[in-house]
Amino acid sequence: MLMSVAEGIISGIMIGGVYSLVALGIVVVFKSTRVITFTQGGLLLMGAITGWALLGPAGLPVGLGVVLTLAACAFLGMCLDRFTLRPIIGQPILASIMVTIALAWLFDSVGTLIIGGGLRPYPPLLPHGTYKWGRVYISQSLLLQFIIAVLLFIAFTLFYKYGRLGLAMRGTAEDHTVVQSLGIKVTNIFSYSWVIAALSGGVSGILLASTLGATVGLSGIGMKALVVVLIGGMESIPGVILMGPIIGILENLSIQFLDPLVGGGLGEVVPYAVMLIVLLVKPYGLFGLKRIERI
Amino acid sequence: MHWVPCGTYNVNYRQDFAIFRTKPHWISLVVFLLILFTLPFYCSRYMLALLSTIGITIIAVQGLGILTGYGGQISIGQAAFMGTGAYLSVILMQRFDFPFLLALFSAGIGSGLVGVVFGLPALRIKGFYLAMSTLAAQLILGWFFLHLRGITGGTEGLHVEHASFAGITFNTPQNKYWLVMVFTLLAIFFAKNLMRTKVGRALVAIRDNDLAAKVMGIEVALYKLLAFFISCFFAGIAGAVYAHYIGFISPVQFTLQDSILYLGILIVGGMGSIMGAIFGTVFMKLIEEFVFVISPMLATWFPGFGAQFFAALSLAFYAIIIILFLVFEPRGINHLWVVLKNRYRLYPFSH
Amino acid sequence: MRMKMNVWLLLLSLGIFLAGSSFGLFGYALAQEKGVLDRDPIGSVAIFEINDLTGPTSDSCVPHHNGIWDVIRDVNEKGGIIYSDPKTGKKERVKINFEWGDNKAQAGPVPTLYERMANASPRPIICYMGSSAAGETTPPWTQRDKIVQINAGGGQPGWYPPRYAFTINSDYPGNACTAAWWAMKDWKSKGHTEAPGWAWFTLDIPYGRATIKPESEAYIKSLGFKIVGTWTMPFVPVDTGAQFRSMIDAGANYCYGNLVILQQQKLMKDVTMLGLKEKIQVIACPYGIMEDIIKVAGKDAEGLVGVHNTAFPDELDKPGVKWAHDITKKYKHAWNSDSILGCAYGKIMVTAIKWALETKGYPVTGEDVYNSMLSPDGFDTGGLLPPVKFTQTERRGIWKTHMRGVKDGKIVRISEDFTIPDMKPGGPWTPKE
Amino acid sequence: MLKISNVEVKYSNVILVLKGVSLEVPDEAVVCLLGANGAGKTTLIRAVSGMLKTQLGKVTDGVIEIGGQRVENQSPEVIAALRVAQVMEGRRVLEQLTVEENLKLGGYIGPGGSRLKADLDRVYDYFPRLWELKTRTSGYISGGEQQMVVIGRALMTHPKLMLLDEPSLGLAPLMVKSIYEVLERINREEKTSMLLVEQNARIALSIASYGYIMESGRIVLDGAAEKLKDNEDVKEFYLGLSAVGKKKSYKDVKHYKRRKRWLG
Repeated sequence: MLMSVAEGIISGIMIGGVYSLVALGIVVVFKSTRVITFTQGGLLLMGAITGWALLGPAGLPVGLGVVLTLAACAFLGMCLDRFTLRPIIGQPILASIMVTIALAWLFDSVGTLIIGGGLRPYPPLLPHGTYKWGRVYISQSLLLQFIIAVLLFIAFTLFYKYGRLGLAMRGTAEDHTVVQSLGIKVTNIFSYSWVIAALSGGVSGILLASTLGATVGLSGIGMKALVVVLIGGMESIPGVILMGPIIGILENLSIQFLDPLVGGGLGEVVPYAVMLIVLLVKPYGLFGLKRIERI
Repeated sequence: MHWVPCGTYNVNYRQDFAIFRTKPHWISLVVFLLILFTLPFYCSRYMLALLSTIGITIIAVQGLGILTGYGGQISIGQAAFMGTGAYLSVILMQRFDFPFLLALFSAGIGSGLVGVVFGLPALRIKGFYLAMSTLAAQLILGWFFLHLRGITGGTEGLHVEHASFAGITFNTPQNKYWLVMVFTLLAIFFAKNLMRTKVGRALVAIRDNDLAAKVMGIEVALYKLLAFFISCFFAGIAGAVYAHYIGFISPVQFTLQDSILYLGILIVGGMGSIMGAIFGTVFMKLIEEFVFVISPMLATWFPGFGAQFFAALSLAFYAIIIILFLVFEPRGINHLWVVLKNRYRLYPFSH
Repeated sequence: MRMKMNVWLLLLSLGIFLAGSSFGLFGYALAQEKGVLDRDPIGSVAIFEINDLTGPTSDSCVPHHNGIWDVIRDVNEKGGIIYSDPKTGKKERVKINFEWGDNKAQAGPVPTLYERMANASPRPIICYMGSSAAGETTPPWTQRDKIVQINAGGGQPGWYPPRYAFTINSDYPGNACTAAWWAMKDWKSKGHTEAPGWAWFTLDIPYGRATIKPESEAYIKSLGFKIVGTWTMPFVPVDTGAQFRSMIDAGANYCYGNLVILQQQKLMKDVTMLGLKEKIQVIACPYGIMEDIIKVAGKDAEGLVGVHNTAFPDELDKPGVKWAHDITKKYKHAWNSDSILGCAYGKIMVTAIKWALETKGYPVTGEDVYNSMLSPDGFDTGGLLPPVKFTQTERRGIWKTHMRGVKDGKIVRISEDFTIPDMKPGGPWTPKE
Repeated sequence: MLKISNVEVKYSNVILVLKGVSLEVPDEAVVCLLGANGAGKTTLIRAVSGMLKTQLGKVTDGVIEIGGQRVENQSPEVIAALRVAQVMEGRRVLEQLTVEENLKLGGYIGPGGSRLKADLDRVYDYFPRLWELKTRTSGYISGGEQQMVVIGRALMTHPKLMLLDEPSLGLAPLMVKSIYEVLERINREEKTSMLLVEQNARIALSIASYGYIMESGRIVLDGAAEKLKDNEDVKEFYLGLSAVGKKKSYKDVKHYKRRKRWLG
């Protein structure tokens, strides 16, 4: 019993690492543009599919393939910002929600156009073994994904704390007008944050697809990442990196201990239920900044 | 700017409040209703099915329009509330022998109450956060549809007896169409009038600025929940009518994608207008049908691509249309219609 | 002058008309002499299909669609359905009109899709519902419109009570019974005596849950299993360790689920990675043990077993399989167990129409096709499927299933045929209250 | 440095806010722009800095030249690249950022690296108080300190021209005094020209060499600072003194007459 709780917690942390990885992109976009993106899953899917196309049928070496995939993702992120999100700056929040949802749909159907409904095998990129301590197993690929998530988290934190662009992004998040008056092109900052989001989508897409295969359903993970972001607090990278594993653990434990009692399905619902409760108790997430509204 | 037909002056409040002001208005209304209700006599069953699904969608979208378009509360859960209504009406009729109309009405009320429960977060949050909490409602309600097997039939769903009242059994495509249309018209009428009452104006005030509305003495909390109730009431009615139209309900009929589509319809049609919801629904449904008709043709002409290539187009079409509208005409089709109408009214003078 | 001109024109056109028609008559007479192929088809019959061409189950639905389409295209290219007319005894042929629609695994578009295609001209007489959503919704309608309906899945309640809906598949609960039957044999052959544990995997959609029925659970219990619970598979599983751990803690030795390859391969990868292959045996449904599983799971697929009911793609010595293979290759589609099923659906629909034509003559109605579906001889698919036969009370065509397993990178047959029990609601296995 | 001639600004293509304004800021000079609320001073500043677009405004006529280059309706980035720094009304610090980060962001378009360090030191030299506060979140420091941050941030770009919108607004008199001392020093040491928009005419005229007075979107009076200080109207309306140095009397009929002349 205790052992399986431990197992559940450890593999939950690992799964949560994946959620955090996907969620990073959402936070990056939100931090500078105040747009909550439902598209992150779609970007992930595009990363996975581009990676598949370059590594599989095109047969490029792994390094080159990954670099090209990331470049394609960056370009996609830029186009996304330029052609869909920039024109709707200033419209109500529903507009940005719907545009990002519509983009997610678009990516889903583009994914279907390219690879159909099936599953495309990926060349093995990550090690495929396990570590074990007693009964506790850790999959090496999940561990590696988790480590990459943590590294990216550290990189992002440093970037925001000390990087010039990171500073500009934080400034932009706060006050567009001031940042403009300082000679910073706000629209460029938006573009950069979309590029970064697309890059992180590409990375998570390749990582996920390498263990799972490229399939259109991958985009569904974006939704769960959104839950993680929301519970953690929209602009908080630490919140996200903390909440991802917590959601993973919750999910795992509810699958292990509640699912047999109710006939399954709770793993998918519990994160949302938790989110609902958190929203009721702490509306701006556990680590979010409360915005003061004035009339 | 909303122009009144030339030469029409309102001399008393009754005239000022009238929806239909002039004789041509009334005549066109009567002609429209006449055409609408005699369609089954000379229309194909396909047309009737199309119009019936459009009618049901209009009821649900009208409800969402009250919540989102007027009240400013974003909801990504309308399909689940519709499902609640559908299940409630069927269960009430099958297990408790409710007559059809009573079951329908109770389903609306029940669905509205469920909506209020999930609308509670709206008291503390708004915008995107609310969107996410209604999304949670969608998933949680969906889980209940699927897992309360004893009541909802689980994945096997429920078979629905034909609705009947006043001695008519609604079992043919024709009279099912009439049933749907009656409720669609009622819903439109109700929505139109609701927006002209105190409630409607309060909702608009809350949408524009809820703090300001509060200062003006509007019970924001009450009205937000009321908006949720009304919206979900509409959804519940739509669901109940849908259940009796289609004759079978299962969890796959009330999905997240439908909920999002309803929002998309609202945007394409034009937020915050009764006509917008109607235009949007008709437009989007026609687009869907268009893709359904052309994709087999395209697949025949270009056999190299395979069937799912063209099948995937319909989602892409939806996505592109929603994006195009948001980018180029965020006020939706309704705005184009208003512009056209005013052009016509002012013709030949430009202003 | 003008008047004269008109007269000339009239005469000229009359001449052309006479010449043309006599030429036509001559040609017609000539054609009568030659075979049926030189004559125009006597008419056309219509088939339509509503299928999940996009969405979570599309990777098996698309090959089915392709199979049906290929068969129909092939028949049309060879001149249509050729039959001997019961009244004149002459050979005639009819073309097939084929319409399809994608309902995206959702029920929303079904009514309009159905009404449009069911009311087309000529009036369809048979339809194929590859989508669970459509298969469940439409049986009352097809009964009303007298259109024979063929369902892909064996899980829909559409075929009970008997209506115009048929299924050419072993039903999903029946598949689970096959799996349990094999598992029990396997359990005993390993020398165990205690009761093994049975766990369900499901997807939270009708297809995924259709296998878990009171009937199938009763049967599995009667074999001596104890059913330990139900675990859900997310559509995109990041890690299924939690499910496996929980299952094993609950005492499961075998797990079975209606999963498609996407989930099945992840299960196999995880169960290998966690080193649990000795502890728990994963059993797949027919859609989980297609050839692709080896491509995507590689070595990890080793040891997977699954229920099946079609022929193997490499059994080209069977005439039906050879025929299906040639057709699939002709239209450049992938060749696997799914294509076999697709071609089988197509073949059965075409055969049913042909029989109806031969007993009734053109034009045929859905009712005629319905009667020929109930032909006492059943359908011979040339080895594609086990014998397919329907009766007045039974709409499931297939009763024989077998088990397959992945061994050394190939899918091989690992059991003899098994006759699945009757899983009908209210049938022998329905628990008495 | 800055030359504005006959500029006309409309908001939303309808509301005419500036009606043919001409103004000049010579190199290395401090020029002040006085006027009541709603006179159009902020609009003028926005027209120069390119910030009109976000307010749906547009320069519809006239010429704005910065260092000889025409810049009307240019984007703010282009104008900032000409080393024009703007200090917006209302102490717009980026509240979530620390003081130093605010300053660094000011140097964003600069070369960065060691130059950035030197620029920071220069700002700390002008405002020693900021050195003590540099790691503090700028939302939590006092109003005067925030004003220092904003001016310091503007200074980070080595501006040739500074546009200051009401730097004294809402500050304690002592703080105003010290800020103006620094401004004067900046002008002296950095050779930065300044366009100073103020309601506090007394303090503005104390450092400015030339002044303009604006009413209802027009320049109604201009002249050297000394001359303006002596102008009776200015004294009465902006310095709060009547012609004879007494409190103004509402019975003074001339009050209206003079005002009318300005408006004409």
